[in-house]
Amino acid sequence: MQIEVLYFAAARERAGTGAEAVTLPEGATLADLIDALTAKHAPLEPLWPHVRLAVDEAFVSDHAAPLKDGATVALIPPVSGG
Amino acid sequence: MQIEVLYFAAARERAGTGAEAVTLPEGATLADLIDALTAKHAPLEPLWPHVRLAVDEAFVSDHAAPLKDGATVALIPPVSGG
Amino acid sequence: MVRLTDDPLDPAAVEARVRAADRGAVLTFVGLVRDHTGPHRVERLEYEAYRPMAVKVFEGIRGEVDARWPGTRIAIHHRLGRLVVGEVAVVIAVSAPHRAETFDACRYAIERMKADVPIFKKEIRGDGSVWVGLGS
Amino acid sequence: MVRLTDDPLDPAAVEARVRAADRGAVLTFVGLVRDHTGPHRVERLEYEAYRPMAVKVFEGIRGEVDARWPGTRIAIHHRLGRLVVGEVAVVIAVSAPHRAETFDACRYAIERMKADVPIFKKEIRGDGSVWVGLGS
Repeated sequence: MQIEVLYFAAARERAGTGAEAVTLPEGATLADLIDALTAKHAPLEPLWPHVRLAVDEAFVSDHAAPLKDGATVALIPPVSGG
Repeated sequence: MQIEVLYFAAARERAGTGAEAVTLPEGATLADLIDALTAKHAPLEPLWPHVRLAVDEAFVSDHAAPLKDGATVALIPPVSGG
Repeated sequence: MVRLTDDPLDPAAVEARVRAADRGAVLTFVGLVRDHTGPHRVERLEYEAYRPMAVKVFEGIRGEVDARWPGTRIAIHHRLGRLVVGEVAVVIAVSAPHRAETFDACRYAIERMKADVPIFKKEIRGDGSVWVGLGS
Repeated sequence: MVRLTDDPLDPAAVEARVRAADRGAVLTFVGLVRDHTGPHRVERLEYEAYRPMAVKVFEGIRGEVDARWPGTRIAIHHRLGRLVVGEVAVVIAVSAPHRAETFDACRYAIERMKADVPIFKKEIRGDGSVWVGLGS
């Protein structure tokens, strides 16, 4: 299945891109996606403790949640509106 | 001695004036002034429980305080700035 | 930074008085003439004040705010005279390096004003008029 | 009543969106670019956002405010892009019949924004640049 990944702020700088498509096996979870992205972009590694994930524009904290084909997953570093 | 009395809001309407000079014997207190003003303007009577007094632009709650010649005493009905 | 005026108030102008490069937060309270008080329709308000004492008490409040929340700056402008529905009666603007103090200081200033500043408000209602706080 | 924009913000225009004849109080919070953060001199800020999600989260906050403080009205405008010292980053205006709800609701909206709205701030300092909240 295919996942659209969005990177913001420090995550964007470390991934070197703002968005990319990632192909994962059926049944893959957010944790699997994190592994795949780390393999692809090593500089992301130290950032994970500070990053929240949003699936289709809503925060998801359970990394064991299975992903759906076509989902958009955003890496959300610490927010600081205002 | 002579006291300048200022009336505001409901007190002004009940006294029928915004300001007047009142002559009191030496040693008169705020309580004496209240008696003199009530004698002069009967409609003030029901207002006293709602009125605070200011002497020379500062609230004074002790009605036994003696007045000084030339003092300005203001009748301050309930305030409602804002 | 304290002003009593018979002219219309401009919240932006009051806010501008407390802005500065070292301040990250400005909180501006605007009190407006409401079209009702409880069940009563309000047509307009008439404000009067014991002007010199009102300024003195407002300045005292500014001093209290300075002492309790160092680094804040506060401006208070109050309108007097006849106001119709929707007009601005008071603007209180507070700036500070951070937001928490602006909330605490602004709230404090309003509560102190409501308690002690000799400003008086008459509501002209559809069914008569009352001095607010007195009910008659 | 929620807006993300690359253009300068006007607090008065945001405030105007929540005024109404039945409201006696409007509280407007303005967040400005400060010239320092702790010991660091700040030259400018760069804001970016996950725009559709930021709007969605802001709208969620509006819904929470409506539910918790019925009768309030809230408008939130946030600037994005490059801002220099003194410019307005965010305006949150809340109106209500009475003042207490404006303070509680405005404070709540700011705290919720700081926690969950996907807006990111890079400080360009005299001695380098940092993503706020991350320190690098």
